[in-house]
Amino acid sequence: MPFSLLKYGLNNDYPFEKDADLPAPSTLKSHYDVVIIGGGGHGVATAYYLAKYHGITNVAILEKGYLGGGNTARNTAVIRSNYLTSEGVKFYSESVKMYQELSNEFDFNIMYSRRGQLTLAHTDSAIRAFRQRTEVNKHFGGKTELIGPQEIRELVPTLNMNPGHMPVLAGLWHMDGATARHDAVAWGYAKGATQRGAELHQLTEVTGVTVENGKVTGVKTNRGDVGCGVVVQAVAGHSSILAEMAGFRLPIVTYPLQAMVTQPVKPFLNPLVSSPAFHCYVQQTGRGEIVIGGGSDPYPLYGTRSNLELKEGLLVHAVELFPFMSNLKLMRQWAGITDMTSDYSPIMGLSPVDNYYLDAGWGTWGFKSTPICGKTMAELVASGGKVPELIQPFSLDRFDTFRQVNEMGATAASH
Amino acid sequence: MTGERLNAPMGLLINRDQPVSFSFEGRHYRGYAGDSIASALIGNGQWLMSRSFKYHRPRSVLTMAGQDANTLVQLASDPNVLADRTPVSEALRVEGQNYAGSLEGDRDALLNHFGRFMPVGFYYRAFYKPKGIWDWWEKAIRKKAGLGVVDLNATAGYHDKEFLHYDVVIIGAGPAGLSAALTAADAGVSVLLVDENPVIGGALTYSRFDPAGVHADGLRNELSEKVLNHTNIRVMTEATCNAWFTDNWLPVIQGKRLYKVRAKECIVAAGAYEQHVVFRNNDLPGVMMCSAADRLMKLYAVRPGKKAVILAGNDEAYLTALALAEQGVHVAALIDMRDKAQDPALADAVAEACINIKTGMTVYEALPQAGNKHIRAVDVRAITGQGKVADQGEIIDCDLLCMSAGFMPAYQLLCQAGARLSYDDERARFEITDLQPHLHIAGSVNGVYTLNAVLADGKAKALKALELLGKAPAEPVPAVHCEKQMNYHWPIFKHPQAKEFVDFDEDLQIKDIVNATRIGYRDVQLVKRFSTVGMGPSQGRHSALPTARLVADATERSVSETGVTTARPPFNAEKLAVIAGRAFDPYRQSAMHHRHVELGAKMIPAGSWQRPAFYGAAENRLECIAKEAHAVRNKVAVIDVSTLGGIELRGPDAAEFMNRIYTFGFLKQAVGRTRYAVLTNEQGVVIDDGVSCRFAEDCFYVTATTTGVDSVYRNMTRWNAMWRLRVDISNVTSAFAAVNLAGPDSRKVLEKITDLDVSAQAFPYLDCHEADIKTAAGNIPARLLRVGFVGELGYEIHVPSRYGEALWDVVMQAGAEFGITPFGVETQRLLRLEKGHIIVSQDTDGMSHPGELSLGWAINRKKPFFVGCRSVDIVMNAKQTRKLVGFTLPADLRHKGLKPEEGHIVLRGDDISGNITSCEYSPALDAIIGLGYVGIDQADTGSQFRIRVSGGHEVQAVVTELPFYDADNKRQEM
Amino acid sequence: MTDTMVTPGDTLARSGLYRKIADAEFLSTPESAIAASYSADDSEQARNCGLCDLTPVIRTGWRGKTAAEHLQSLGYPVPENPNQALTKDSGETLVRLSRTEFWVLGSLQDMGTAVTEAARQPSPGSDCYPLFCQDSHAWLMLSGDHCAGVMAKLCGVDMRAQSFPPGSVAQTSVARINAIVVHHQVAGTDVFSLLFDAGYHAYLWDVLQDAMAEFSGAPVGVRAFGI
Amino acid sequence: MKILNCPLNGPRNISEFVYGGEVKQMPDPASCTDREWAEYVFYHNNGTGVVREWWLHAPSGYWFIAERHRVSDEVVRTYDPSELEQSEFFAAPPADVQEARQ
Ligand SMILES: Cc1cc2nc3c(=O)[nH]c(=O)nc-3n(C[C@H](O)[C@H](O)[C@H](O)COP(=O)(O)OP(=O)(O)OC[C@H]3O[C@@H](n4cnc5c(N)ncnc54)[C@H](O)[C@@H]3O)c2cc1C
Ligand SMILES: NC(=O)c1ccc[n+]([C@@H]2O[C@H](COP(=O)([O-])OP(=O)(O)OC[C@H]3O[C@@H](n4cnc5c(N)ncnc54)[C@H](O)[C@@H]3O)[C@@H](O)[C@H]2O)c1
Ligand SMILES: Cc1cc2nc3c(=O)[nH]c(=O)nc-3n(C[C@H](O)[C@H](O)[C@H](O)COP(=O)(O)O)c2cc1C
Ligand SMILES: [Zn+2]
Repeated sequence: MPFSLLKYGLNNDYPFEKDADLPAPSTLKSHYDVVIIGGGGHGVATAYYLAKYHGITNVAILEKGYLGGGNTARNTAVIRSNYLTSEGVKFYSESVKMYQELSNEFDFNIMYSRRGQLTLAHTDSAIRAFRQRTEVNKHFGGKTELIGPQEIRELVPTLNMNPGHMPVLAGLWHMDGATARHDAVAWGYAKGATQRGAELHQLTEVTGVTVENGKVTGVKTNRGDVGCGVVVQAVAGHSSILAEMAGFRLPIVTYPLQAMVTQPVKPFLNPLVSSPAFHCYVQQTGRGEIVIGGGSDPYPLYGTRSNLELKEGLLVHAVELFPFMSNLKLMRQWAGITDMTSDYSPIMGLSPVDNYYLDAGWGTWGFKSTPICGKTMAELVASGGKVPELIQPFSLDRFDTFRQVNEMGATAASH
Repeated sequence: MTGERLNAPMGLLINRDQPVSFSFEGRHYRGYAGDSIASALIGNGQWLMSRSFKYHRPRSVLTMAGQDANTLVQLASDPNVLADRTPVSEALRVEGQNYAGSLEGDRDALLNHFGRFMPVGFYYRAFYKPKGIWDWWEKAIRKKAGLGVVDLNATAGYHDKEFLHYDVVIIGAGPAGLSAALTAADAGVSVLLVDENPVIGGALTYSRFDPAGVHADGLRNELSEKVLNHTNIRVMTEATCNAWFTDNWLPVIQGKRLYKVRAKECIVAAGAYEQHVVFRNNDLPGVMMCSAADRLMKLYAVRPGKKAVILAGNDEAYLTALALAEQGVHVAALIDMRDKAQDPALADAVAEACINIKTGMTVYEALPQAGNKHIRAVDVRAITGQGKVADQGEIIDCDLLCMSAGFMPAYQLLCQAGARLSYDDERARFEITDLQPHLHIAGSVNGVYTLNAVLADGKAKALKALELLGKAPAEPVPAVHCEKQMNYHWPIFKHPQAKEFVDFDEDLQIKDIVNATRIGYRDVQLVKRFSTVGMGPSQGRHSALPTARLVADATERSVSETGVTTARPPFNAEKLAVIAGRAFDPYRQSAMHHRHVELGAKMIPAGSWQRPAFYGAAENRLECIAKEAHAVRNKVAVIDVSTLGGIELRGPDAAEFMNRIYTFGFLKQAVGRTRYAVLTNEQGVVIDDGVSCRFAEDCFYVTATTTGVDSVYRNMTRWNAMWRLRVDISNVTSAFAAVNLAGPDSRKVLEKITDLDVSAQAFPYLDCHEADIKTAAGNIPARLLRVGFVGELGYEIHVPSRYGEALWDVVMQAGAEFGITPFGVETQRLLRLEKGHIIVSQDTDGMSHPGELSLGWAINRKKPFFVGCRSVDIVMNAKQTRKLVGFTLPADLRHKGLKPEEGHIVLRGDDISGNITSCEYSPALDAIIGLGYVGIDQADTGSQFRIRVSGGHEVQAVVTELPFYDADNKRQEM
Repeated sequence: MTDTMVTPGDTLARSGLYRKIADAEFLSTPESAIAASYSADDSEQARNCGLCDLTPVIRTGWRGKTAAEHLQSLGYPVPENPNQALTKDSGETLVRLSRTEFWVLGSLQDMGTAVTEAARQPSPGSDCYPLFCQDSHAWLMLSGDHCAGVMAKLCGVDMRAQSFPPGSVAQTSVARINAIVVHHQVAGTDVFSLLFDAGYHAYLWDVLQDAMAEFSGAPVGVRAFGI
Repeated sequence: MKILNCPLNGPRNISEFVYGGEVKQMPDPASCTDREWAEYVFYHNNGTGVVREWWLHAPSGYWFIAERHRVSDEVVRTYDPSELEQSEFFAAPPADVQEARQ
């Protein structure tokens, strides 16, 4: 037992005042230097780095529900950097590196767990794409290999190498693949940000954005109007709605994305396993549940209802990949609302409104990028609008110039 | 040993004439057919069934209704099985789970004593210092995670699915459901009644409704008989409605079948869950819900104890006291947390049974036997305020404690349907509102509890449903009221030594919930996520209400403001195999499929189709391909191209339509000629290609890629829904079977089977004709296309698919004298690469525009419009960044393991400037050839660029003019 | 129709299924071979739960603004609304799939020879286009008391008699492939004809066999329908 | 599973349908700015109210238009595309575009 636990056991007054992770609710001020819309991982991470690296603490995070209750609460927590484009790999690798430090930096265990991620190829075209991802990754220092059936068998002896009519031909073995306790990421950032002076306002919904002379000057909320110098929009599935409040449109379509989890069983699966061709990925959490995820819903909706069709399709494939899982018991099925771009890359940086910055288009893959998003968005704010190099490729105007960053092949159904 | 059982009429579900033997933890027991594992074990005095998730505390039955995780056991290949719902069967082997050593002597039970060192969320506060140590801890902790063990050799067995359609579907066959079913069915509509239990009747099967205990059985018999004999009602027992999905789409699981039921009207009569009282050691074996004791006796004839104490928060518990007493259990005391019973007659009846009633008191602590294996006594104290008790109490010995703090409606299905669950703090009553229009609730789920009101409510909701079905009821819908008070407002008693469990699944105590709010996790959703309350197998069925109460109290809100966490499907845990069911995995075969199989082809998937990759054994792949390629280049060979997409466009505007859809110009395409057709999407990205054949002024037959044709066809029909041109568009892919006859001798073969003049003059390159193919059995009408994908003299022959096999046969026969060889897609891929033809989706990606592919020649930029034209303009006018080029490398690199593979990257300095999309060794050229994207500054013919190949090595490739093979296209045009 | 027995692999036109049903006896049709019977008397089986491959029977269709008129000019009755079917006394079944699309399923009496005649008639003008359904679609026929029960295992449309009476047509998804399901009668027996992409012939045959097993279903030949 | 009412085939499970995107008006490709064209190609209303959408009934190959609420998922109306004027789809009628430049 680590010593840190003794203090609770030997003291009858737990929790100590100073141990509170999050401050009690407070009143909303009439003005902040920076308003961050959205108390998900990205929003609180931005506040954290603003305070930590730039000393900017007159900051309010406005969250319409509860802290991290959006996609941060709903995602299947796949962390990886084995993307396809140079831009993507550089960006996500940085995030994965930052993740490894977070527990100690926060003084709060986010249970970062490096398991390795295995993505399965069932066709020649998948092998081609995986080979390219392997090479691009390695080029930027990532630990990724294209492996054959024999190595796959050794890594995941329980995998059925002949699922459905599509045998497993090869695998993309990404040793940097990891997972973490997703909620804890938001809590750790919120703890660090609020302890440094940022304010977190839950149950505070932004209902309007005030723009004067092309420049944002404040937001309207269900708790009153707030003036501000800068706004960071980090609302994931609600990106188009906020943009509309600020007076512009986005190249985004919003889809539900579902996931599900079984009752806990004793550990049998270490790596994260994903099969894009089967629209299915599977991992076992630290508590022993099997988390199963797959593709987006087939049509746009702002809703987190789940449905049977998706579950049926997903479980057919899950059971094909791991036949013995047929007796596991599914315990819960849920959904998040995701903002999808056409090139499967995010939209970060400037918007048509001055001082209004975007962290959007995170679709089904933005949990892994939480640290780097917070860091780069904070830099953007602190520099007064100078876009950090790492996120320049993700600017909104890439669509106007037809310069998309094509991550399509590296994102579908593996997050 | 079967253990001694109570006399009939106890034991509704068991068949005493049919003993069953089974084992638990290696010891043999006997029960009766109809017993659940749990009832049979308790019938034998075996109480201990499981160890709790975190502290490994001994656990036994809590609800006897499958509503808790205390009875999860392990069957051979089936983990986490509910012992209180699963029937025993002969020779069944049952084991406990989640223990170290044995269930009885679990070494991990030590953790129970470290509880104080494991405050709520302690994982977040420990195990990470010094940096890196978590990797070690994680492994240790993960070993302890999880409950049951998965059998890695388990298989699913046959599961299937069925769709059902009913006018009215009723979930729950208690009094409310039965009454609703009869009312609806009598009006002539079709009714499906679903209940998870083996017999219908719901609470009528186990619960006592009157002091004398005479009413329930009679009513149940009467209603059941009517329902079971009603022609309009289908009854499904042991069937669980496991969710509510949009538009009354109800998954009902019965055994190995999933019924997907569509209901026009759905009435949820799912009852209510009895709630526990939160006090120290409320998890000891022997502490259970009142209804669990009722069920043990009534359903299984098992006596739950010898000496009982009842802990009441409502009048229902009084009825349990009477039932126990009647079955010879000594009821030592009935402790009522309230000041008095609501129904004085009940109190009288209990008193008459010589049961000591103590009001305004509670059980403050249950005292355990050694090792916490069973309850031994209770410490009873007077209640002095909300959650507060007197300093001193009375110890009452007992081996059974039955509790009922109240009832919470079975709200899950309804909340999944978007309904709101609210709680009136004043009256301690639940209400479910905001129901979907065709969804109704009846009985105790609706807060209606007195039996007559429940029956009336069932009827009322059926009448409502009938009205919506257009069968206006003859009688007025009765108004139903029920003032019966079921919930005690604060059944939570904190103890300095804790272990007052709020959530049994997750071993969470009062302080865990309260402390979570103090550390800042004030929203009930954050409390859930931080403490994991409600996240275990029973999904908060019992923890939701006490959690809401505790959080409300700690954050100074009402229970209603605090709310409960979201109810999500499924209702009960469901086996993955049941939802997966029988997998439908459609595949398509061409008309010639069996000929390929007979010739030993290695078949591979191409979209939904199966296609020959090459002919021969997998281990001889390269030789097979080389042999086939040689035949194409030197003699004659044939490939089945039936899977190629085909679209027929007919009508006066057909040419105009082609012109708008494809990039090339088609207005002036001559009849009898073919033309390459490239398709861009609205973003200007190349998404498909094919050959357009004009067979008449108003008739085009255009091919598309095997995997692309469906979306091409959909796009075409959608565009024409807007353009409204006079053109008929048909996807004729499966209507035609086709072969490509290729090679220098192909003309000679074709000559033999058609009367058409196929000479170079009469049938030049890129011509197309309709003609008959002659066979011994008759003529086959065919479309002949002289196209050259593989770069040799060649003809595509398309025939109605019914003649496909005959076409293959006649071609093979005619070709025999020339040594005709069948070839597969892999060979074709090599040959087309030698000709420098791209394969859309292999040599293109989601961003490739025609300029990058050097397809400018296939674009008519003078015509006013084609789909994507404006985007193509924009990207082609912008600065180009990359280009797809041909390249060559010396042949011997492949022996050194240095041959580039598809997907390898192209370098420019330290940057990645592109990637290889196709690369093969070409026997015809004795060189390695390929296509790849390179930086625009690397694209000039003759210039060199670096490719990083396997093992991190780099090779220098030379940009080469396309095609590699037969540069002036003499061969295909001869 | 001739009465001669044939080997199905010998004819010019072949059903993609003939190997799977090789244990049947085959009759010749104008260009192909059709399973005549599997056992001495298939009719009992057909009345209970039978599956018959009718792919060799001739069918045709037209689409376009004037398709309805053309149909009438050929002497065929025109179903009033889309997704309805009519069966002529001579056994042809007229299927209306949309405002402008019609199929004619040949009769078992003549294996569709009469339809061949109709298909030969030139179609009028530019707004009536003959369809390719003889080749693009395979045709399986489900017969007997359990048609709706079998379909309930494969298809989400309610095909019980009260909601899908004879004359009903559904264009829907069956075991995850697109299919046209026609409820009509052959020789006085209720049948469901399934028309679907010919490439899936073997697939759907197997899926149907599996679904029929619960009802003791089995393949039957056309003799079961008095041919 | 949601039911969608196909104007041709009646109410069917939504799994029989394919979503085809928002109904958008194409700007005149000959005269619009690059920016307007990019708006048309990449941007969407993606609003929270009722949106006009393309849907395909896959088994019958029939395209129609549905007006659907993006939050409640309620389908207000479905109808044949011919019920919309061509100007709903094109700022400049396609025939004019053809002629103007021929
Ligand atoms: C099922 C599922 C699985 C996923 N799996 C993965 C994965 O494995 N790996 C991965 O990297 N990514 C994954 N993702 C994506 C990932 O979850 C998200 O991209 C990421 O969480 C986005 O973080 P965020 O902070 O931007 O958004 P969120 O966490 O959604 O936070 C946005 C917040 O904004 C708030 N908000 C919205 N509107 C307003 C308003 N008007 N006023 C105030 N607040 C507002 C919301 O309430 C929300 O809390 C998955 C997503 C889902 C749904
Ligand atoms: N003493 C008790 O423990 C107790 C408990 C509940 C109700 N009652 C009494 O019973 C009467 C209530 O009758 P009622 O008809 O409202 O409820 P009920 O409990 O009698 O019937 C509900 C039935 O629905 C079944 N069910 C619930 N969800 C299901 C699902 N998703 N799928 C399949 N089956 C499902 C339950 O197993 C149960 O058999 C009242 O008089 C009430 O006071 C007593
Ligand atoms: C990685 C992961 C693991 C989860 N594990 C569990 C679990 O063990 N038990 C549980 O009840 N829910 C689990 N959930 C689901 C959450 O309870 C919840 O459904 C999800 O955060 C969405 O929130 P909502 O259902 O409240 O809308 C898990 C979610 C994620 C993302
Ligand atoms: Zn996905």
